[in-house]
Amino acid sequence: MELVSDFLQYLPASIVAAGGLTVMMLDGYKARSRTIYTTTMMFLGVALAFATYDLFYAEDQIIFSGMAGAGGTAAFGTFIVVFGTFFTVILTHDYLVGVKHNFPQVYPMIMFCTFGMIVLATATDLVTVFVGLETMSICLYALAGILKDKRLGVESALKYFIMGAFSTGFFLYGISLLYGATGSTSLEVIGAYTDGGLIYWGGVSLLLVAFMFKISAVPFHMWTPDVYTGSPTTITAYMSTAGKTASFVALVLVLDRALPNVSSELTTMFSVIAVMTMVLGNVVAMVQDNVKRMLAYSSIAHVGYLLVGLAAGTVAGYSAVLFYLLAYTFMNVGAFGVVAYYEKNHDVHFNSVESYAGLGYQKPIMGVLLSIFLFSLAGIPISAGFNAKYLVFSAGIEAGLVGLVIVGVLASAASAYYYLRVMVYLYFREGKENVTLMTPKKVYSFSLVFLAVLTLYFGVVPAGVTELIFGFFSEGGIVEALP
Amino acid sequence: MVGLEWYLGVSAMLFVIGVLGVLIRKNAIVVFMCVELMLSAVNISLVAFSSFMGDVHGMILVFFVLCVAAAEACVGLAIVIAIYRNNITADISKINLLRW
Amino acid sequence: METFFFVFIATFAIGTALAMVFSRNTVNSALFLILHMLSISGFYLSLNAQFLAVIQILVYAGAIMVLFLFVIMVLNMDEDETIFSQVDFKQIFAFLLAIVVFAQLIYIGGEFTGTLPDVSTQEMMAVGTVEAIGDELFTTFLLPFEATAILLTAAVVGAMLLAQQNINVEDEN
Amino acid sequence: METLLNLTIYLPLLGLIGILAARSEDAVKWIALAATSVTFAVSLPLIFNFDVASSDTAQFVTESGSLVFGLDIKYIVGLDGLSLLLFMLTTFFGPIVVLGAWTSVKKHVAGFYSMLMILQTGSLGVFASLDLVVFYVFFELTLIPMYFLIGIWGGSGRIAATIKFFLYTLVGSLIMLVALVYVGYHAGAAINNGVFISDWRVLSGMEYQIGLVEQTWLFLAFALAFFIKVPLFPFHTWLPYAHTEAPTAGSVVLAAIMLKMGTYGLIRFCLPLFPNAMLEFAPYIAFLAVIGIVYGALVAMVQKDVKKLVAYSSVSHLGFVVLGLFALNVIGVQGAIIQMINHGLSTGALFLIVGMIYDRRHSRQIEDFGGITTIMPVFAVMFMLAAFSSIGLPGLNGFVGEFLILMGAFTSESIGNIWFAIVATTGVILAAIYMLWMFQRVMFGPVTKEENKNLKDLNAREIGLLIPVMIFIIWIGVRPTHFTQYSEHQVTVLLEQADEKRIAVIESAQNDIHNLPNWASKFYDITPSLAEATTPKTDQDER
Repeated sequence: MELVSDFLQYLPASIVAAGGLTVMMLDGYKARSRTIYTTTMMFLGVALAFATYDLFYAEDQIIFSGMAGAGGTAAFGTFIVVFGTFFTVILTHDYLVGVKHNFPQVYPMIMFCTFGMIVLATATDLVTVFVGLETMSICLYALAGILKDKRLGVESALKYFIMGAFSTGFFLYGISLLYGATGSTSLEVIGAYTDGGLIYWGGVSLLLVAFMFKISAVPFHMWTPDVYTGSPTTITAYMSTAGKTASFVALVLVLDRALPNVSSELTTMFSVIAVMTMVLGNVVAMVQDNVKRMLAYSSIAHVGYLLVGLAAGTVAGYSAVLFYLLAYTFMNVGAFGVVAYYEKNHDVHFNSVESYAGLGYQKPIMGVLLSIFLFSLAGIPISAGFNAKYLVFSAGIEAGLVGLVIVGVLASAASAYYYLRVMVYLYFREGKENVTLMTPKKVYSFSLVFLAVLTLYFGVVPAGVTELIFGFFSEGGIVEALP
Repeated sequence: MVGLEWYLGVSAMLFVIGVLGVLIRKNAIVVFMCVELMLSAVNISLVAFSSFMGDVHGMILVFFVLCVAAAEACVGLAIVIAIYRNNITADISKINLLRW
Repeated sequence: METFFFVFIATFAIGTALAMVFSRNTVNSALFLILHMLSISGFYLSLNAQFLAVIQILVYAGAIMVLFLFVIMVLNMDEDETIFSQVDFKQIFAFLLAIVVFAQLIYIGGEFTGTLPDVSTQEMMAVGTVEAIGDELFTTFLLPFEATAILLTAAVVGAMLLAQQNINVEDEN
Repeated sequence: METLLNLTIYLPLLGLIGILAARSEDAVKWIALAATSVTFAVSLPLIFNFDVASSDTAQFVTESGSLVFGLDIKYIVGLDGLSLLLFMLTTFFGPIVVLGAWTSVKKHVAGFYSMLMILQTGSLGVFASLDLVVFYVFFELTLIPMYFLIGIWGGSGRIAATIKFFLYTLVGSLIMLVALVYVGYHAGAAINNGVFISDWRVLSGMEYQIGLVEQTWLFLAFALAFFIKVPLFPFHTWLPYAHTEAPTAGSVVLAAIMLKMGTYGLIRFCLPLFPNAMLEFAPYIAFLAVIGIVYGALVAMVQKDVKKLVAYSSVSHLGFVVLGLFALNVIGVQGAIIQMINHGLSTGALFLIVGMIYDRRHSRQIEDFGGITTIMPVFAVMFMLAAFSSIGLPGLNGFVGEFLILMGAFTSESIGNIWFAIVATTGVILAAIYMLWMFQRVMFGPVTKEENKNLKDLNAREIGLLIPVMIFIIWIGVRPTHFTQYSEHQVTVLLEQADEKRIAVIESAQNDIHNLPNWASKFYDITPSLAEATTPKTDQDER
C-alpha cells in the first residue's frame, strides 16, 4: 500500500514516463505525426495539472524509502520542469516541422528526458541524483543531434556527449568518496556527517566540479556555446531552462541537505566561480553576431548570477535561486521561441543578428514579445527577470558579499548592451532584403504571449510565489520574524 | 589480507589513466572507451567501500553504473555513426566548426 | 595468496588500461579494454561481489564491448593513429592535470582513517550475493531501478533517432 | 483622492490599450490625446485638494501589503510638497507632447504613442512613489520607452545616441540599486526587526541614521545615478547626443521631465538619508555644478545647430539646479525646486518650437535661417518668450528660479565660498549672450534663403499647445509664491530634520571615534567628544 501512495505522490513523473512509453509505441505502430504530437501534449498537460496541484497542496515528505522527495522544492522543481517541457514541446513541434526534421522519436525522447529531470529535481539520495542526471543527459545527447544531416548538429551532439560522459566520471568518483566517508548515499545521512577528513572533502569537491560541468559554470563551460548553437533552437531552450533547472534544484538540495555544515565554507569558491562566470559570459556574449550563440553565452552569464545566490548560502539565497529559475524558464523559453520562429522562416542557420534588421515591424507581436523577453533577461523592471536578479543580489548583500554583487550588477549592465543590440536590429535598422515572415500558428503565438504575460506578472506581483518558495527552506525562522 | 587502501589506490590509478586517455586520444571511440575505463575504476572503489563496510548500497550503485554505461555506449556509438554518415572523421581534434 | 592474487590482478588491470590508452590501433584498444574488464571482475570476486562479477563480464565484455568492436569494424576505423606525433599544449596540460589528480587521489586514499565499522568476513561474504542485492534493489532502490528502465529505453530510442536513416518525416501543413 | 492619484498614474496605460486596439492612425492620435488630457484633468483635483499647511507629510497615500515575501517592500504612492509640482508638470506636458508630435511623426504612429503612454506612466510613478524599490522600478521603466523613442523615430545618429543614453543611465542606476538594497537591509536591522524595509517615510525619519563611513559610499552610489541623469558636468556626455537625435516629443519629455528625476532624486533621497555626506560633499559638487554652468553656456555659444544649443543650455541650467540644492538652505532648495519647473517649461517650449521650424524647413542649422520674424510673426513672439524665459528675464519664470538659487548660493554655509555663486552668475550673462545671438541670427536680418520665404506661420494646433506653456511662464514670473508655497513648509522641515540628524550622527561618531577610519574622521572633521576628551585630563588632575 505504501508503494501505491508513493506512486500517487510521484504522479507527474509517472505520467510523463507512461506518456513517453505510449508515444514510443504509437511510433512503433506508425501513427501519424499529428497523433503523436497530440498524445504527447495530452500527457504533458495532465502531468502539468498534477504538478501544479502538487506545488500548492503537496506536503513536504520523503517517499520511495528515502530515494525521493515530494512537495516543497521537489514539487517546485517538478513544476518548472514540466512547465518548461510543455511549452518547449509546443514550440519544438512547429519548429521541427518547419525545418523538416520532425522525427517521431523526438517526442518520447523529450518525455523520457523530462522524467529524468523530475527524478533529478526530486532526488534525496545520491543514487537517485545519479540515475536522474544520467537519464536526462543521455536523452539530451540524443536530442542535441536531431539535425543529424547537418554538420553542426552532429558535432554538437558529439561534443556534448564527450564532455557530459567525462563529467559523469568525476560525479561518480565524488559519490563514491562521499559514500566511503559517510557510509551512505542518502543526503540526510551525509548531511549529518561532520567529521570532515580528506576523503569527504575530496568527494565534495569532485561532486561540485561535476555539478559545475552540468550547469556550465566557468571554467567548465566550454561545451555550452557549441552545444547550444548546434542543437535545434527549441531544444536549446529546453536544455537551458528545464535541464538547468533540474540540475540547479538538485544542486541546491545537495547543498541544503547534504552539505549544510560546509555550505558556508564554500562561499569563497562559489564567489570566485560566480565572478568568472558572470564576467566571461557577458564579455564573450558582447562580441557574438549569432543570436543563438549570444543567448548561449548569456545563459552562462545567468548561471553566474544564480551562483551569487548559492554563494550567499542562506535561505534567502537558495529561495532567490529557485525564483530565478522560474523566471528564467519563462523568459528564456520565450526568447528562444521567437528566435526559433525567425529562424524557421529562413533556413536553419539564419541566426546572425544582421538578418534581424527590420523584422520587428513585420509581425509586430513577435517583435514585441522578443523585446519583452530580452528586457527581462537584461533585468529591467517590471519583469520577472528584474525581480529574480533583485532577490539574488539582495541575498548576496544580506550575506555581506557587496563586492561580488557590485561585479554582478556591472556585469548585468554590460549584458544590456548585447540584448539591446538585438533590438537595435529589430527596430532601428532597415532590412536589406525583403524578408517575409509567415504567420505563426495560433498555438505558437499564444504560448509565447502566455509566457510574456507570466514574465510581466511575476515582475509586478512576485509576493505569492516568493512566499511559497521561502516556505520550502525555513520551518520557523524567517516566517515568524515577519510582520 | 589486502586492505581497503590498496583497492582505492588501484581505482585512483585506473581513473587517472582514463582521464589521461580522454584528454590525449583523438579518436572518438577510444575516448568513449576511456570514459568506460573511468567508470569501471570508480566501480572498484565503490565495491571496495561497500564490501569493507558490509553495506550493500555501494554494490547497487555499481549495478546502476553498469546500466548507465551501457546506455551511454548505445547513444555514443549512435552519435559516432551519425558523424560518419556526414563524412566527418571521428577525430575529435578536427571537430572545430564551432568556435568562439 | 590473497595478496598475490590482488597484485596479479592489479598489475594486469593497470597494464591493460595503459595498453588501451596508448595502443595506436583502435581494434587493439577495444580488445585491451575487454581484458581490462575481465580483470575488473577479478577484483569484484576478491571483494566477494559475485553477482557484480558475473554482471560485469556479461554486460561489459559480452555486450558493450561487442558493440564497440562492431561499430569499429562497420565504420572501418581500425587505421593507426599517431598519438604523440606533435606535442601540443593540450597534451602537456593533460599530463599535468593527470599527475595532479592522481597525486590528490592517492593522498585521499592513503589518508583514509579507520572509520570503517567492524565487519566480519561472514558479513562481507553476505553482502555481494544475488539475494542481498536483489532484496534491496526491489525495495529501497525501486525508484532508481524503474528510472533505469526508462533510461535504457530512452537510450535505445535515442540511438534510433540518431542512427536510423531515412525516417519517414511527414510533411504537415 | 487616493483612487484619483492611482488613476492618474495608470490612465495612460489604459490609453495604451486603446491605442493598440485602434485601427487607423487618426484614431490612435485622438485616443492618445484623450488619454493624456483626461490624465491631466484627473490630476487637477489633486493640486486643489492639496493641504499646503502640512506639505511635509505625504498626501493621498496608497499603501499595499508586502510585495515580496520576507522583504518589507510595499507599493506606496503619495504626493508631498517635493513631488506635487513635478507630478503636475508631467501630467500637464502629456497632451502638449501628444499634440506636438501630431503631424511630425509619420512612421509607426501607434508604436510612437504607445511609447509616450508608457513613458507618461513611468514618469508619474517616479514622482509619486514613496518606496525606494518602487521608485527604482519606475525610474528604470522610463528608460525603455525613451530608448525606443530615440532609436526608432530619431535622427541619423540615433542608434549610437540611444545606446549611449541607455547604458549610461543603466550603469548609474544599477549601482544605486546595490546601495538601495544595502540601505534597505541596514535600515531593517536598525529599526525593523531585521526585515528589509524601503519605505521613504520611515527611512527619512529621525529614528534611522546611517554611520559616517557607510553614508559616504552610499551617497556616492546614489549621487552617481542621479548625477548621470541630471546630468552634472563630467557625466553629461550622453545628453547632447540624445537630445539632438531624439524626435521633438522625445526631447521635450527628456528635458522637461526625465532630467528632473535626477535632481528630484537628490533632494528626496540623498538629503534625508545622507545629510552628513551631503554637507561635506557640497563644495565639490557645487564646483562641478559651476563648471557645468559655464561649460554648458560656452559650448552652447559655438553651436551651429539650434537643437544642440538648447541641449547644452540644459546642461547649464541644470547646473543651477544642483547648485541650489547643495546650498542646503531653504532659499536655495526652494529656488532649485521652482527652477526644475521653469526649466521644464522653458526648455520644453524651446524644443517644441525648434521642432515646429524643423517640420517646416527640415533643417536646424542656424545659418539656414534669418529674418524669420517677418515671415512668421506669431512664431517669433512665442520663440521670444521662450528664449527670454530661458535667459531669466525679470518678469518671466526663469528669473525667479535663478535669483533664488543665486541668493541661496551666496548665503550658503555648506558651499562656503562666495566665488561659486559669483562665477555662476556669469552663467546668466552667458545665457543671454548665446540665446540672444542665436535668436538674432535666426529671426532678424534679411531673408537670405529662398526656401524660407514660403514658410507658413503657426497653425491653430501649434498655437494652442504653446499658449498654456506661455501662460505658466508668465504666471510663475509674476506670482512665484503661487507655486513656491507648495514646497516651502516641507523644505523647511526637511532641512531642519537633516540638521538634527547630522548632529546626531556626528555625536554618535564622536562617542565611537575609535571605530572610525582615519579618512572619515578627517573628512567629516570629527574630534573626540567632550566627555572622552576630558576623561584623561581629569585623571591627570587627580594625580
